[in-house]
Amino acid sequence: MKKIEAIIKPFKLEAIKDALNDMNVLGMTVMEVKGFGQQKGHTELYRGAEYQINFVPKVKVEIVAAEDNVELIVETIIRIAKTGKVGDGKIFISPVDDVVRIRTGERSSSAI
Amino acid sequence: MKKIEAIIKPFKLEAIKDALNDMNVLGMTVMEVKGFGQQKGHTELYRGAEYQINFVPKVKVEIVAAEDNVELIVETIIRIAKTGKVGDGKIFISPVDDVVRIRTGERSSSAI
Amino acid sequence: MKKIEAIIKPFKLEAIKDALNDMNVLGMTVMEVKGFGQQKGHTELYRGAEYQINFVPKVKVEIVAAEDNVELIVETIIRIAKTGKVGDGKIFISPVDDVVRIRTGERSSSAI
Amino acid sequence: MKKHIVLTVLILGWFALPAFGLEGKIDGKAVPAINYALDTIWVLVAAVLVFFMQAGFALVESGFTRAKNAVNIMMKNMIDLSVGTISFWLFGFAIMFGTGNAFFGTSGFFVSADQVDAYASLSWTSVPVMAAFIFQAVFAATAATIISGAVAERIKFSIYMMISAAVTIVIYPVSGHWGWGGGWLGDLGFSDFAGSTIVHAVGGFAALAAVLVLGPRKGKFRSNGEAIPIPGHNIPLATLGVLILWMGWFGFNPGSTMAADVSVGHIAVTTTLSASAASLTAFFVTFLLYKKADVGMTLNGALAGLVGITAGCAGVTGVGALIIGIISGVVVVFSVLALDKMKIDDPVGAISVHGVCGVVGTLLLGFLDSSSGVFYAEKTADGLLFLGVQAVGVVSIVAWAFIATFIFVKIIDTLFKLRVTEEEEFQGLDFSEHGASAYADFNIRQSGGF
Amino acid sequence: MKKHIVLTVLILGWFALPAFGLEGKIDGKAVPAINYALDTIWVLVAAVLVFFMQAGFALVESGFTRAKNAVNIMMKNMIDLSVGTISFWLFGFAIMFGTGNAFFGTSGFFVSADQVDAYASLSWTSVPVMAAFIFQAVFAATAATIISGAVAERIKFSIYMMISAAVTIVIYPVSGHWGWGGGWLGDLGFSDFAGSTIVHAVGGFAALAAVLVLGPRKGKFRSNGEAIPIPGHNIPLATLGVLILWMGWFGFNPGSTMAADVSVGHIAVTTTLSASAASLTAFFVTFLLYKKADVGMTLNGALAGLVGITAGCAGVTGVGALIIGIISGVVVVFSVLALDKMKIDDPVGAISVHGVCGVVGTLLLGFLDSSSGVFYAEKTADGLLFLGVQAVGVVSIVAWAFIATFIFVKIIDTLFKLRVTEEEEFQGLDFSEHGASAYADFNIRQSGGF
Amino acid sequence: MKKHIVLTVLILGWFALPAFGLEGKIDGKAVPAINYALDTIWVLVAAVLVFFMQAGFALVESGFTRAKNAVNIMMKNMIDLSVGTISFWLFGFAIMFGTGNAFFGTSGFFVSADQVDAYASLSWTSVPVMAAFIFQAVFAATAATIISGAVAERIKFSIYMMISAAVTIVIYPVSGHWGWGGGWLGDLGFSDFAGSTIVHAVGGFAALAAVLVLGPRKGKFRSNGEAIPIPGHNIPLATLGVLILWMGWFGFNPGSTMAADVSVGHIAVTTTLSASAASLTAFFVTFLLYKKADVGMTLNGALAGLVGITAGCAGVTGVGALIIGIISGVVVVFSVLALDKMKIDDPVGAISVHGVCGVVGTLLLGFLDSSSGVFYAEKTADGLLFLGVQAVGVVSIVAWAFIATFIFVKIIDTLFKLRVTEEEEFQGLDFSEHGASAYADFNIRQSGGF
Ligand SMILES: Nc1ncnc2c1ncn2[C@@H]1O[C@H](COP(=O)(O)OP(=O)(O)O)[C@@H](O)[C@H]1O
Ligand SMILES: Nc1ncnc2c1ncn2[C@@H]1O[C@H](COP(=O)(O)OP(=O)(O)O)[C@@H](O)[C@H]1O
Ligand SMILES: Nc1ncnc2c1ncn2[C@@H]1O[C@H](COP(=O)(O)OP(=O)(O)O)[C@@H](O)[C@H]1O
Repeated sequence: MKKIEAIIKPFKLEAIKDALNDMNVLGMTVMEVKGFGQQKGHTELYRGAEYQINFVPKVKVEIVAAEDNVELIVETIIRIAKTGKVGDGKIFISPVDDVVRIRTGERSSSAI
Repeated sequence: MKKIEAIIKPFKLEAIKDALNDMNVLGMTVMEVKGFGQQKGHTELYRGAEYQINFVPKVKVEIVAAEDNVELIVETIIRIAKTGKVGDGKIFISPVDDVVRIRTGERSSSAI
Repeated sequence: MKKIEAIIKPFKLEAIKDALNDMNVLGMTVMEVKGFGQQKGHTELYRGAEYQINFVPKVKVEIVAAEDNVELIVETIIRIAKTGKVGDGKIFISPVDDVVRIRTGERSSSAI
Repeated sequence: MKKHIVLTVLILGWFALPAFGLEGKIDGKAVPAINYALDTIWVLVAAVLVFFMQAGFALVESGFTRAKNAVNIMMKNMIDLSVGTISFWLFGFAIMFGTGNAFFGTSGFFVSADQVDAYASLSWTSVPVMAAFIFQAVFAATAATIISGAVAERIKFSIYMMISAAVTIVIYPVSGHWGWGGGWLGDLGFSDFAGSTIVHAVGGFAALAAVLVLGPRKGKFRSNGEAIPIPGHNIPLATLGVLILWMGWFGFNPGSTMAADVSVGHIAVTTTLSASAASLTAFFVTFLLYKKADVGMTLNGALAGLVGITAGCAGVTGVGALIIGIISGVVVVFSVLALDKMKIDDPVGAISVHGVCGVVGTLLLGFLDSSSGVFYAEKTADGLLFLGVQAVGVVSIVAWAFIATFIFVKIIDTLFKLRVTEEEEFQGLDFSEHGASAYADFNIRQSGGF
Repeated sequence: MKKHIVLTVLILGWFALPAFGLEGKIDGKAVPAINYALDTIWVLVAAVLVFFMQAGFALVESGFTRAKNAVNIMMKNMIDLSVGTISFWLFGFAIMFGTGNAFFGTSGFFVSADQVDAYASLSWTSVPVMAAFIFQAVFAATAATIISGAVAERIKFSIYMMISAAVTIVIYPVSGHWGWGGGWLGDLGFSDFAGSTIVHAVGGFAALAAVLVLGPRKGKFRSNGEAIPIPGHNIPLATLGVLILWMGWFGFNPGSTMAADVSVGHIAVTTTLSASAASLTAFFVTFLLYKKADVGMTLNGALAGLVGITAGCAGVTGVGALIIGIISGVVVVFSVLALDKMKIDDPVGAISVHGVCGVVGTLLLGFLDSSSGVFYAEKTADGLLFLGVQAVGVVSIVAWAFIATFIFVKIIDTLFKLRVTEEEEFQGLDFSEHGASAYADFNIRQSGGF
Repeated sequence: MKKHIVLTVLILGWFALPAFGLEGKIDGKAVPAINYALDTIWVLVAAVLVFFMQAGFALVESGFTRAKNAVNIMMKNMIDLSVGTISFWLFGFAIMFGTGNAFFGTSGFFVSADQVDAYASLSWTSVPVMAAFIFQAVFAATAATIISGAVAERIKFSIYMMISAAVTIVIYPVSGHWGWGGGWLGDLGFSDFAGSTIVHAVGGFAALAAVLVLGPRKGKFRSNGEAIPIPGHNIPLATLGVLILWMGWFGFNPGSTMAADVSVGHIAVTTTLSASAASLTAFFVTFLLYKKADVGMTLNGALAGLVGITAGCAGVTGVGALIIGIISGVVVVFSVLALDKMKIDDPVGAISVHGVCGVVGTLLLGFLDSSSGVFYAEKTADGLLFLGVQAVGVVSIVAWAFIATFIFVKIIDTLFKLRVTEEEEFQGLDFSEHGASAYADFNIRQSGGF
């Protein structure tokens, strides 16, 4: 099993959820994060003075999936999340040893 | 060492913290997340129109622990977090290579 | 590739960002979390009664980096984040299988 | 616009302000024209200030409770205002001020300007019936809304509406009639200028009755009985609420003259001195206990001082006001702590502020009234008699409010259950009762980043 | 301070209140001194209450929209107040109340106290020009600010400023002149006491015109036309806003007497009865539809009741007020739903509340006016005539406001584009127009932990 | 209620409003009954509006600072109100208005109604002592609370209480006596109708003194001296605060007549014109600099215009008001930027708004007063003389406020240290001083999900 962490632009979340849903990805967890990357942030104005905001609001989507599905999920995310502009985000894939469904105590792939 | 990520119902947090504390788990990190899963969200009402909220508020608890303790921690979480209703949440277990305690520079298991 | 997760005191974030920037770490993702550890929280007062707050506000910084850079990044974080007082935080290092840049579809180390 | 004024005035049976210096007729009584215009304006302005207290209550209550119930608090305040206004217009005003017997009024339902004779107890004021009504209607809404905070975070919305209606139709008007509407307590000489007991203690003890039947919020008490504070979600809003209430009290107390009397200056000063003294006192007391400056108690303290001075605002001196404020400030702190000890869960302190300090203020007037109080009366016996009357008034009104509410609430609890389910309580009433969230956009779905 | 008063008074050509019982001169007219002082004070107090409605609008609008546009809403309200005040002082007041022809005023620009003769249409009120101006200026600002909510979250800030100026300089004053400034509608007998149509429907239909040109917010409608609710980010603020507006209406309606008339009591009662009835009705209607107590509709309901009663507050009875409130409460719910169906995106319900209920209230007065309405007139024919005049007034004013705004907005859309870009809309106007965030500290950078 | 009124009135030594047309006695002076009732009502209403400015200040200050200090700001405003009211009652009012010498008053401590003779400087107003006191007490609280914003986020709470007391007991009353209490500046002809200098500049320059001793917030300036903006946490609250302050100014300025004078209309108009012009100007100036519509500066601009016009609200024409507004709007922007350059950290702009614009407005009156100003005086020499007096007044009052505060603050800094520790500053004062968080429920522990 793998964990897919996708850091995306917040306004893309709804579309990604729908697309993953369509391809039968039945669970995900999302959280608000701030990103720092090539997209260098922006200036804001406060009572007559400008200042730099380095951290850009992003959303992180975490999906634990069976290894076989990873590639398809990644492609789907790329397809939807891509605008071609800097700041589109990253996807990280990392190993997961085990998954448990709390409600039933099920383990491993049947718990995803 | 392993990282245990438990996604739970928010109102269970306090009890889980106490239970883990009792079994001498001395550190954890929690964050607010939104979950999407079999628990399909709910409808809300806004100025005379209903709409679907897909994302349910959840809490994610992250615990890095020595391999030997993992099973016990997982069982404890299941015991406390389980209500038997859909949306009880998931636990993910994944490998951790190293841990550092910033204050002392200690490494690995002594830093947990 | 490795993922470095550093849990730090929030007021150190700005300095860490600057230091990592100086050493050419070009991306990171941060989020607000609550920590529980040896730093046992504090009491607060509410309408004439005291109560215990166990969870301390922390910031988590996530950096995915090539294996070669990990040690330097960890050392830099320790250098800046250390105050010597309890609650300085932890760093966790874990494996990452793959990285994708959404904008270009680039993979692996070139996508970091 | 202009044509209408003349029209209206004729329709409604009033004389316009004709030439200067002439007498006019208002609701059939002869009054100098300019006086009654000025009195009417003042009473309306005071009513507007008291009206705004609804916003103050809404903010204090939501600020002192959790985000997941903020919509519910707002709805309760909107609806008790609406229900209260209409039911007081239909029934409450007649029961309170209508000519009747020593216990309740029986005439003057569906208030309208031509019912002048229905309200003998108001014949002392020169303002027209409709101006008197608007002022009294916002008072009734205040009495009702006091309960809202105490029962917050666990009562069904529909049940709250029923309680609101009961308070504005029966509970508040009946004891109000005793004191202000020509009833037996007024005849006895009971003195409660703007309603420490008649408004605030009625609300506070009705709240206590409801809370006893309702029980505490889940998670408020440990199994060993220890109270767990549940901090409010928005202290700036709560503070704004307290400042709005303080401002509203400049209508509540000076406006109770129901006439443009020069004494309003004195009344405003005693009111604000007492509030200041009580907020400082509550602050110092908690500071002595905990070495921290507790904002919640300071806010409750200010309100306690305002409630405490309400009975005596016109009758005590500046020094008397300070004394009432200081005592109210001490009392409110220990009352809040005592209720916690007794496992009575009042999320906002309404019972202590309005109930307990309402009683305390009315009794203190028995000592401090600068003509008839124990410390001032020419003959001490007269002073003690006056104090006795105050005690009789307080006990009978508080007993009425508590018992009547308790019975009513018990009955509806048996019929419908007062409380939401445990699951609904965890989810928050905003979701279960209103299908809404107070701060929706702090959800991810709408978040603004790009 | 003291020396100045006498000074000022002389400078400005007024007499101070000399001895009691003497006549003074105000703007050259002879009035009993004490009366005009009282009238002036009342009009100023009422103006202050109406002024505060700006805050009410700002809170309702920002509470009902998303956090990423909260700064923009605040700026729009600050700037339309500033622009509105100055442009009404320069031009609007003269066009509305200045002596002129049946369609617009032509004298009295740059309002000052010595221009008494310029405003024949105000000769009926005893208050000085400057007091009349301040009261009317806050009305004009109200008409302008109604639009702000309807066009929220997508209009360019600079464009909004232009619309604001256009409304306070031309659109509102012209139809205002017809009804209140000596124009043809007033002569015809059109009755709109405090401006259901003249203020609110003008604002509401100007808003509709702007919204039609502007189009809906991105994400408001699915491709199949279905409306997606975009919940507001702060319901407690929105509720506070509604309570502030309700309070402001005690200046808006009773203050429209522009004299310290005893009828203010009656007007305040009809106002609050209608608001109460409408908020309860809107609540019940949505409860029947969805089994939940919808806070947004309850709040819109209260405002609908206030708008509805504005025309008839002085002319209807208490029962009439309840009827207007109930009908307004029903109408606002279905109007909001209908606009959604028609793919017209009004984030706060301004078109339904101010436009539709303004019209409904003015027409209902045709039935319910207690002297000339269809249900009350001695001869039904007279009543029907009166109703007809009301209809003519409503249609002509609404048509004017809608068409004039539509043309104006079309032109500036062609010249400059009304809307921000799609990307700016996603980012939020706070960022793109103001370079700011409303809740900056909920960013990580400043967060308080240690 | 009714019995009490008569009672009270007798007790307090006032005559009730007897029959119409008779003279009454108020505090021993003969005045026509109806006039003094009306004057009293007006002064009280104005006092209530000024009172509400406390809420405005609390919101502006907390909105413009960080969430971790929001409770602290609220507490400071609650406590300076309480401390201020009581200490002004005990001492301040006597020092300011009590009969005494050219520099301070020496009679009339512990204000009560029978001390009429103690306040010769107030004999010009017909309102009773208690009404005059309540109006002046809220002014004193305003002067004190101005400091709160400038020292925010780093001063110890206990120290702030001491400064508050010092301001309301000595600093404000002494210079107030010079200008309004029968002191040397009033005799000289210094003109400051409602207190641009006497109230606002005193608060602003006391704030400057405190800030200089206190030093900037950690993180406000880079080591190279560059200022880092620290954005406020809640712009909607700050905006609401500004609108509340703007509303309060309709009590502050027109109420300073302390009589129901018809000039209140004119004063209200100049007040609001100046505020409008200044907010627009500040907006345009920052727009020219940054191409963004800066909300913070627009809000500060509105306040700057209000402070600027306060001295001249009764004496200048509408055009004069616009000029004062425009100049204030420019000045405030550059003053804020200049203070940043000088490494003086004023989180909310209080020094620029109240201090600098207070001075500017008072001096501009020297030019624009429509009878004695340089541009209007019959003989230019007289105008220049008047301007000179204005300058003398400004310089002496500002010097007093600055020096007295500086010495006081230096002493308490030496004794107790003004500032919290660096760690406490990082944690936020809410935690270290109050053991609380303003938005507790945005903690995980209470969050509402299920
Ligand atoms: N090495 C990294 N580790 C963790 N997060 C990263 C890393 N690089 C980028 N990110 C995240 O991805 C987001 C987008 O990256 P950015 O460099 O701005 O644009 P792009 O995706 O177009 O390369 C960042 O805001 C940050 O949250
Ligand atoms: N594959 C997954 N990847 C990441 N998070 C998941 C996944 N499946 C479930 N979750 C998380 O677990 C929560 C509970 O899952 P859900 O399917 O609703 O109920 P249950 O735990 O009873 O199966 C979800 O809200 C989501 O946050
Ligand atoms: N085993 C763990 N798993 C996850 N997070 C941990 C763990 N131990 C500590 N943390 C995080 O690190 C933070 C600091 O740890 P703490 O024990 O308080 O101090 P110190 O870093 O000085 O040992 C905690 O607040 C928590 O967020």
